[in-house]
Amino acid sequence: MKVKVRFFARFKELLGTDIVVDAATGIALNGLIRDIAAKNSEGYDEIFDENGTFKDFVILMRNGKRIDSTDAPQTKIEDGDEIAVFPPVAGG
Amino acid sequence: MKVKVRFFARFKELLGTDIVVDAATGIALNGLIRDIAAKNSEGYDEIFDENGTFKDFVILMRNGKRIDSTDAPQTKIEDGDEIAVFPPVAGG
Amino acid sequence: MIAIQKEDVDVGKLIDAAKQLGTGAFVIFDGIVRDDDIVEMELEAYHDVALKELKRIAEEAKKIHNLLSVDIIHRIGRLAVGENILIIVVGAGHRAKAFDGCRFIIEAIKAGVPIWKKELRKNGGRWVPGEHQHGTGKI
Amino acid sequence: MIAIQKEDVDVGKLIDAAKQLGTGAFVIFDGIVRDDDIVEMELEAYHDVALKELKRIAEEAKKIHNLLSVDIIHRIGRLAVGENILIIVVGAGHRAKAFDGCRFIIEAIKAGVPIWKKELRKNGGRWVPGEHQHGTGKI
Repeated sequence: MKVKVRFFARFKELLGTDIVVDAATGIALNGLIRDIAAKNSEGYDEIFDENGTFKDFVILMRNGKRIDSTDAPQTKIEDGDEIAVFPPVAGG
Repeated sequence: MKVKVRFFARFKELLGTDIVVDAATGIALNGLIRDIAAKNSEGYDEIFDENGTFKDFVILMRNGKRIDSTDAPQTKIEDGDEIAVFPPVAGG
Repeated sequence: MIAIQKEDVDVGKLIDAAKQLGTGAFVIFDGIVRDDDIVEMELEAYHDVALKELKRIAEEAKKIHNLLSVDIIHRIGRLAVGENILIIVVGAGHRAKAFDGCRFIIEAIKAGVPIWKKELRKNGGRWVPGEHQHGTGKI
Repeated sequence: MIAIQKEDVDVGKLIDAAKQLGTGAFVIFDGIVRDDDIVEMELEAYHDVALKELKRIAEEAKKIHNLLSVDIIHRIGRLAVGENILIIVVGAGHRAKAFDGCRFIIEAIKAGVPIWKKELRKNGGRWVPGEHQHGTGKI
């Protein structure tokens, strides 16, 4: 199934953005992002701690809605999802 | 001695403004304004109560500095003074 | 720029002129003639004293709230519904100071600057009552 | 007008366009690229989500603070020192609501709209840390 992953700010600089992946059915949000981030260790370390858990400040969205990062392992990805991963916002 | 009296807002409509008077030496602020206001009873009643005392809301200035109206009887007018008499301000 | 004048001002130009090293935020207050069933508003000032008072308020606000710039333009004369009455442009390093400084200035103007407003209606005029200040009582 | 765009706006024109029956006060916030030893600022947005969020904040502010109009223009792309980053124009019947509404909006934007800033210095860049928000904790 096709999923789009968007990184922003420093995550984008390290990992790129608008990444379209062919994700395995039943994959959870944390697994999806771990697989993609694995291609760049610096990017991975920005997002995940040594246990492979999202760092506290990392913000996740699915289709424009916030997902608490502690809920990521229970969040199953669906076909056509747009996932966003970003550091704390700093607009204004 | 020459003194200029300036009324503002509704006091000005009733009593005029930039009134240059030849005031008696030793006259106090309340007496000066009473004499001028006497020419128009409606104007007088806006400014003074039945005892000839300044109404609470009336604001006085001598040469751009506030004079508490309860101090008016003790405030001797001097040559060249500019006296202003006005209702509460409403700018902004 | 601190002024009491009949002419309107261009807010954008005021802001541009006020920009300086360290400015991170402007807060602008713009008071408008409100359509309270009126035809026009007439404003009158005790010009010299009001101008001195606006300058004093600007300096006090700068000190208290650590502002980088203050502009105040208070208009007088006849103004139609929708016209600008008072424009305050406050520049500061950060937003909290700019907000607090701008609010301080408008409240100080309402409280003590000798300017008056008369609402002109079809059936006559009415002087707007002040929000503050009495001639007695040394508060 | 609620927009996220590269282009600057004319604040005076925004105000004029926002004037309507009952408007007595505008409070405008204008965030500026501050000269913190930087050369330029680069702004990035999660455009669709940020725009939706700005619209939601504007509606919420209108309801809570009884505002008559809200305009928000957040700029993105490369901005030089002194350029406008964010302009918020809030119209209300009276000043207290306009101040409270404008402050509410800027704080809400800082807290939760997906936009990021990078300071570009001579010796490299630095992403500005956010003031708020974590990915965990359902606060």
